[in-house]
Amino acid sequence: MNIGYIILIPLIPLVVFLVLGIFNQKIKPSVSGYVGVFGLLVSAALSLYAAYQYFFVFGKTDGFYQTFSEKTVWMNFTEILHIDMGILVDPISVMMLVVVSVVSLMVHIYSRGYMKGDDGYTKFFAFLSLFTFSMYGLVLATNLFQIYIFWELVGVSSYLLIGYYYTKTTAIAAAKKAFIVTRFADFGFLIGILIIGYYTGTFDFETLNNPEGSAILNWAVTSFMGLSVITWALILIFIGGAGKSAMFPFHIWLPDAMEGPTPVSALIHAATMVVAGIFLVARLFPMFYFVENGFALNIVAYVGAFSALFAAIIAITQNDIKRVLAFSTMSQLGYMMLALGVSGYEGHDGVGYMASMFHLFTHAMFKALLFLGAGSVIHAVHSNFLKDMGGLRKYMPITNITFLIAALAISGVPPFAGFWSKDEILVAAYDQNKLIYYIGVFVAGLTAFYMFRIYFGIFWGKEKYYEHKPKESPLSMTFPLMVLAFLSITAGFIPFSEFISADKAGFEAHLNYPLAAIATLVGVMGIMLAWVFYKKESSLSDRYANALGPFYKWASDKFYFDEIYMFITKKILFKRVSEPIAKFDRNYVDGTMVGIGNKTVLTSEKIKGLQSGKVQDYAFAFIAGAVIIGLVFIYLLTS
Amino acid sequence: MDLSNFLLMRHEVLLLVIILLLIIAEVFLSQSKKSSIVHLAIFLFGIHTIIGFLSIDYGSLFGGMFHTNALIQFFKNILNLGVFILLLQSGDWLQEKIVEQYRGTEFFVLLFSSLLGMYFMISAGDFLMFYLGLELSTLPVAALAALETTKRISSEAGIKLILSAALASGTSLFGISMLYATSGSIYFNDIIEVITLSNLTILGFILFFAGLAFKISLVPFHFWTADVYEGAPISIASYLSVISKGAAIFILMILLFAVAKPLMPVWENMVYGIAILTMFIGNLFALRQQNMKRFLAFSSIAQAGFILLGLIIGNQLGTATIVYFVLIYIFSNLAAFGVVQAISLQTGKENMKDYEGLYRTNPNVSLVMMLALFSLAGIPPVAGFFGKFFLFTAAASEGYYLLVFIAVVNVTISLYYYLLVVRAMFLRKSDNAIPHFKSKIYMRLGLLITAIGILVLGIYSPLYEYIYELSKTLY
Amino acid sequence: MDILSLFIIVPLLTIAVLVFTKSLKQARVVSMIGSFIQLGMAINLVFAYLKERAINQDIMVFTRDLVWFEQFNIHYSVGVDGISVALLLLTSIVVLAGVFISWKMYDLPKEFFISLIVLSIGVYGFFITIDLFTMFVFFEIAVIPMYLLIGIWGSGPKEYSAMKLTLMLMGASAVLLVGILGIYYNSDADGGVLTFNILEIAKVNIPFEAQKLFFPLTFIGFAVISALFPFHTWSPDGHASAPTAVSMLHAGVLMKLGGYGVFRVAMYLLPEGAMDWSWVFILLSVIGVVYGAFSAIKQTDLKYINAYSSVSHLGLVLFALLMLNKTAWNGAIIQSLSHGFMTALFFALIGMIYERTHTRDIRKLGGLLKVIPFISVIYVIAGLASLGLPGFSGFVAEMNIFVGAFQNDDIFIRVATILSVSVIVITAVYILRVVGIMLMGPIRNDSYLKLERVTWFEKSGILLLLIPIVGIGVAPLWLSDMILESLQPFIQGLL
Amino acid sequence: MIEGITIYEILTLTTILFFIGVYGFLTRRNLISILISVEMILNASVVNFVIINKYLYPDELQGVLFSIFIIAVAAAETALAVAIIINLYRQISSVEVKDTEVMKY
Amino acid sequence: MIVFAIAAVSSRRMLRSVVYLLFVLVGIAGIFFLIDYNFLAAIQLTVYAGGIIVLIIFSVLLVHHIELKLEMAKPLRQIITAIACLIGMGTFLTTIYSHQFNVIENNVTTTTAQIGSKLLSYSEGGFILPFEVISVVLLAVMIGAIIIAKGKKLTNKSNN
Repeated sequence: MNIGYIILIPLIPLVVFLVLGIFNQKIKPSVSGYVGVFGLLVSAALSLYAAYQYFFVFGKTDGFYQTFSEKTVWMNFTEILHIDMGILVDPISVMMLVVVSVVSLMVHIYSRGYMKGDDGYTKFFAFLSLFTFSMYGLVLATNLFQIYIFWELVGVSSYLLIGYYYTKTTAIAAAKKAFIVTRFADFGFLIGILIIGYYTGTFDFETLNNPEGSAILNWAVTSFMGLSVITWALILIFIGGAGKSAMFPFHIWLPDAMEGPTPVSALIHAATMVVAGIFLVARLFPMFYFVENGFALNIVAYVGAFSALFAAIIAITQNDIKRVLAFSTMSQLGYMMLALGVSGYEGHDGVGYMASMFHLFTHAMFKALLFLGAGSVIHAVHSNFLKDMGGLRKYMPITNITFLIAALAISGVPPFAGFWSKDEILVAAYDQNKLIYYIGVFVAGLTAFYMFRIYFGIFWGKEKYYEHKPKESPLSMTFPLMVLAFLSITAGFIPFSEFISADKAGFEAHLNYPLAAIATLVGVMGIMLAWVFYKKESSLSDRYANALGPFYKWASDKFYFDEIYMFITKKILFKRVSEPIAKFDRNYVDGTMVGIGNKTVLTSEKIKGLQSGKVQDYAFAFIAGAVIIGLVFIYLLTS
Repeated sequence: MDLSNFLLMRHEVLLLVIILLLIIAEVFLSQSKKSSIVHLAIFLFGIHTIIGFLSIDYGSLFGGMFHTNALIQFFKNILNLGVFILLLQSGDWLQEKIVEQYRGTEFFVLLFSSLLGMYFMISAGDFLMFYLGLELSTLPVAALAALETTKRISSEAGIKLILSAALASGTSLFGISMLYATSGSIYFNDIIEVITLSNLTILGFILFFAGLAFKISLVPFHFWTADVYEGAPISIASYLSVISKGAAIFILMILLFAVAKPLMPVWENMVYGIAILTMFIGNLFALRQQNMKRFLAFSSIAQAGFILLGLIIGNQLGTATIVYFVLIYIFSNLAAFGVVQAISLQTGKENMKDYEGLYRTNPNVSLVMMLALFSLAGIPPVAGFFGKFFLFTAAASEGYYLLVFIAVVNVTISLYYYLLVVRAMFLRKSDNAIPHFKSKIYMRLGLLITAIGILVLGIYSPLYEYIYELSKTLY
Repeated sequence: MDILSLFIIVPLLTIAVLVFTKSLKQARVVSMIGSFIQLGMAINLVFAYLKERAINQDIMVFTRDLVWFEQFNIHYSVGVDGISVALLLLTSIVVLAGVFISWKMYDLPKEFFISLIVLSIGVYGFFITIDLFTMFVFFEIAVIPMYLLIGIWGSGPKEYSAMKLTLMLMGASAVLLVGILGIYYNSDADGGVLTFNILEIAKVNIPFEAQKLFFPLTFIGFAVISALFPFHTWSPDGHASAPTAVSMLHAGVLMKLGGYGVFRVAMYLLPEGAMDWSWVFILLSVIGVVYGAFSAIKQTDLKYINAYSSVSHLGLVLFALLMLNKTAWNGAIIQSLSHGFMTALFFALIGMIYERTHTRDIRKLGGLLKVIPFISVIYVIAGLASLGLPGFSGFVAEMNIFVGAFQNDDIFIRVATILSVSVIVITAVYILRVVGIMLMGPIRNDSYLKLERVTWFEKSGILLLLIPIVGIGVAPLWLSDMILESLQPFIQGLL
Repeated sequence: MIEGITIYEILTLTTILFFIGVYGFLTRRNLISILISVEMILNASVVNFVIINKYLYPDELQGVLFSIFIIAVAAAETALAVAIIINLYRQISSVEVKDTEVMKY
Repeated sequence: MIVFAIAAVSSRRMLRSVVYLLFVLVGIAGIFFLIDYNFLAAIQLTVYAGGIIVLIIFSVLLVHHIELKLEMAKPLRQIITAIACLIGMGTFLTTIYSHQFNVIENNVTTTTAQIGSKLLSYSEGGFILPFEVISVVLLAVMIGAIIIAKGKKLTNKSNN
């Protein structure tokens, strides 16, 4: 069972990136497009092959999915601590491989159409490949530090891609924001890593996650402020994850990130990068679960649940379809988090874990589909705003159908993919924590509502005036749509629990009919509501909006979180901290240094009178000096 | 006592002979080629310098009034070297200015007799010889300072010098008389035996010290320095700042280490205080000088302050470092004064402002000047650094870390004003910069020697080792 | 002639040749050849060292010892270990790059290159010598040319900055001198002879009182040149006024003397003093780290931004040195290297931008990515490197420092560590700010539309610096191991 | 030996003389009178030497001889000073101290 | 004698102060007589009274109009100086009195012959060398004095 070839999966995109990056000027756009797509094709094929091999050929021995890893030392810290570079193959990493490669491939293909004629064409594909490489590296990481390394790389490629239209000031701001907010979260992550490294003496996942390993058994040895330091570390690490996965309160960067090209949003900010946080928690799940009886895990659960609700509410009020999708992404991510949070470990208790992974998988498919669809709409009408759209279904049928499928999937209508995964999540929540369960159900309803709100808004409703007739996008764009639509329908039927579970044993998942029924019902209700409000252009919605009054206003202004952040950074950090420091440095620190010099010069000015030019004064000094020395040494310092 | 004993005082005798020769030559030289007296003098003195280096045996004469040893001989040679370079540097000036006034010979006679005075002073065996040497080395210089009878400041310098000198010698005489009263002898050797730490002795010693401190221009006995340097002809200022200061320091060292050893508890504290004062005052005054001669005057005061760091420990190490430093200091200061002289000879300009943009017109001169200033400031790898560093090492060897610290602070201050000159020469661009000029051969030679000296003396360690060996002979 | 002294001799020869050059063309070619030879020697030295180290386990290899001043027991004695080898490599690269960058130095070219090379002599000498006195000599030799370099060829308030820089550094070296003398006179504590030789002194254990007295002097004396708060203020002005190549050499190499000296002298010879005083200086250095980063946020002059980021980065170096463990020290050394390359690169780029747009005020610049893509892209890369992105040297260094710092289980140091870790965020802020304002965004000034493309010598200068940054970042193992095993004896000296 | 006069009294005398000279040196406004004061100072020490020699160490003549030399030197000094003063007078037609303050600070 | 000395330094008339000085010197010569150093007294009279005083008077006449009044220093300055001098005097005297001299009762008279032989002997305790040196001093000073006093009217027969 040789897994060496898996190393190729990340390397191919890297090579593509280097080629495209270095010969940026030389290569013709068309060529570069093909290079990018071809590279991804190969690595996607490899990943699928790897998945097949792992799950069906050699992965499972004596009832457990084994973990295979190959690594080499990259740098030594101390005798025991060192950073390894390597690949780690276990169910979730393989699953992620599939997700990343498939979506990325689709996006590549899509972009060839979407980005046509853009003068940064080659650069764009280079960045895409860079991102893909980093994402592969992240999912294959064998230890905390490796994952941190690729974590940063992912962040940077997202920065570059968000700021792709670098002459647009909004894009620059968004990119900066995304990077700095995530970086701030990573600050926590890094501290967490340092703590883990110091107290457990290793960064390696296999050692850390081993339920019988010292890392987990000895969690209680040292504690800080009532909690085990390990728990602190996990919380900090979760903060890192929350930053990437746009959990509350680090979510603010995600909506702005929509300034990037739509394919980018589809790939990075819907399907892959944003789930890195989920993946991180899942990666360390045993630790989260066992250390201090899952204290950290509860935090995960609540943060997830809150984010899900919070985002869903905001999503209803947004008018920029990409932003709606962004918030929906956030709320779905919240879903996954809470699933992890409520999960157990052994056998069927681990359903939450499984469900979260499952939802991650399906969500990747239909959310990518939604974004790409939205992209193709935007491509057609050259606007992001709901008010500029309407009645597009007759112009762009394929987009319409695929979008509808995706919308149904996310709303959790059977038999679409979303239904299955969401159902599992609700089951898990139901078993563990009723409150979270109710939140989950409510959010499911909201999801259906806002999703169909925009769906109707775009494809039905009154036709708007378009200066040139919108038309269906070219095949290069619609083909990915169709593929993803197909996946969004079928993905649900994969017996996920067979492959992925917290204890890696796999278990028999069975549909819990009452819960499923309730979930479905809620979803359908949401859809109906949307139908009533938005099927026809009616003033109904506005009336209700007004009825909600200030609350609606808050929501549509995202509860003023951006403003708060802006205040903290601009007003406090810059005005109150940096500027004073800068001034202080110039005036006081430097002032003293210069002051010393000036004082010296001044003194020399002052005492110049001594040299009066009168020979008699000199003589006076002479005699006085002699006498004084005499006095001092004869009568004062008699030794 | 036969003639061979006179070999012991070879330096003195030879110099005397040269003086007489010059006077005779003056008489017989015809009006037209008076200027050749300069060549003659420099030539003779060159020979004298070379002969000085020949090996010789040591001893004392005239009942211990005059005695020499290896170190003293060596120091006399240093002085010779200095004076020789000085003559080279001032050769042109003499020919152009002094000889025109028919004063060539007198200049040399006075200069040499003053040098002779120093010889006697540093190899004096008793206070009388010391006193006479002191006077002999001072009075002619006063005359020389006032040499430019047409210049007001020159006469002013002369009168200031002679009056202060008279006061100083009067004071130190009074002191000597007290020492004589307590010890009953004017011979150093006898004094060492009987001297004790009595009040009268201390008072006498302090008064006497004041007289000598005046020549070294230590604060507060330094005030005459700046004015005299400014007023006197440059070569005289240079002579004062280099040769006479060096000689005075040397004899002071000998007296302190050899004669006044019993008084050490007194004078080490005294030197401590005076060193600090001298460094600070010298630096602070130098900080704002515009006239180069005054500038160098104060800088030389500060340098004297540094030398006291070596003086304070009073042992072989101190001696060696002091002699070494003085040697280096002679070269550095001569270089600086030489440049000043060269420039003022060509243009009559002596202010720092006039030096702006000098490098772009006269690179070589300004390079020499920079070397000299760096050496005075103590920047490696030029010699001055080693001199200073060893002085500090000497002071630290007895644990005077605080003093060393104060000294290095002063080094930084001094660096500031030395850099001011560098700034004027290198950084500034000036429209009316001093035009390019070519000095005569003597000046070029003189500057070249000093420059080489500055570069080599420090790095060439055997020199220091040699001095260290010599300074054993003091003990 | 032994392999090390060549590092002094070759530059001297270069200068000797330079003296006879007539024009800018000749001067720059000569100095380019000279520094090329240097680079070759440095690379050769690395391999020679690795070969030698395999068979020879002394602390220093390639040692050579000539008596200089016998009576003070001053020797000219040289020797290298992995650390100095690495720093020598850094120096040679930066010098060569500097020569490339100052390819168009029209005003007094000969003098410029001579002073540049004198400076490099000082640095080389400082890195190879293991005798305190000689070290001090070279230290000052390295500092003094800065005065002329900034004063003559600088810009802005150059005289002021030059004077300030020189005086502050010289003042520091004055303090240092006292410290060195103190060490010297305590080097016979075990009844041996007084010596300046570092290895010899390391053998004796200097009395604690003396250590307590002289450690701060030595530390400050060295640390001022690597911009220890609050003695860093010479650096922004100095950098801002200095010509490009000089800023490169200064920030890239000269400021490393500080860290190196602290490590070689203060830490190694006075360990107990270090432990006794460490908290004070940890405080100062952490303040420097955060403070430098914060004040960089508000600057508008590119060079000031960079100078303050240097304060922050080098504060990290000092901080790491004070952590007194192998990992942190390793990080400190690598940080010195990577910071050397990065700031040199930064200053080179800033110089090019300034040359073209005649301003360093980021508010006036904008959209440069469009007009001078090469320079801008490299600038972005350098920026990412300096905010510690994995794959670049900065990351390796910082991680070593942080992990190392985290090894001491002491609440005060923990807090300090976490504070200094926070710098990764602040750094990101000011780097991205510059990138956002200057490189991205609309073009502010139409005259920028037609800026001249990057020339071959600029390119080669840039790449020269970029390659090691990436090299260290991607494959740190060989370097960090080379340094680690060189650190071994120092650690033992500590215990 | 002077009967009835101890050495202390004579030394007191000389000291007073010395300081009178100093006083004159410091207060007189005229170069020549300053010269006069200098003479007093020198004389004070001359007397000192002689007296000490006589009272304390009569068998050696060092003091006396020393004083002879002092006198000689004093004469020389005066001659030179006078010469310079005259030259100065020739230039600025004044021998006031206040006119010799061109160089200061 | 003290009176004369004070007068000498405080008189407003140039010539008078010179004359007072003369008296001081004569007084000193008197002391020498008293301790029967006749030769020394003679020298004192000749060199000082004869030489220096004349020289000074000469210069005074040269540069002064007899009746010219000298203005004295400001009174404040005088007072300060006086105080300083008194302090100094106090120091000196206390020091002197604190010292215990062992006076040797004697009345050896020294003849000129003794002094002469001392001056010319070059053995232990001889003073020939200073004697030689003083001649050089005088020569040098003479030359210096001449060339300076000679001023601008230059001839080439300067020193003889």
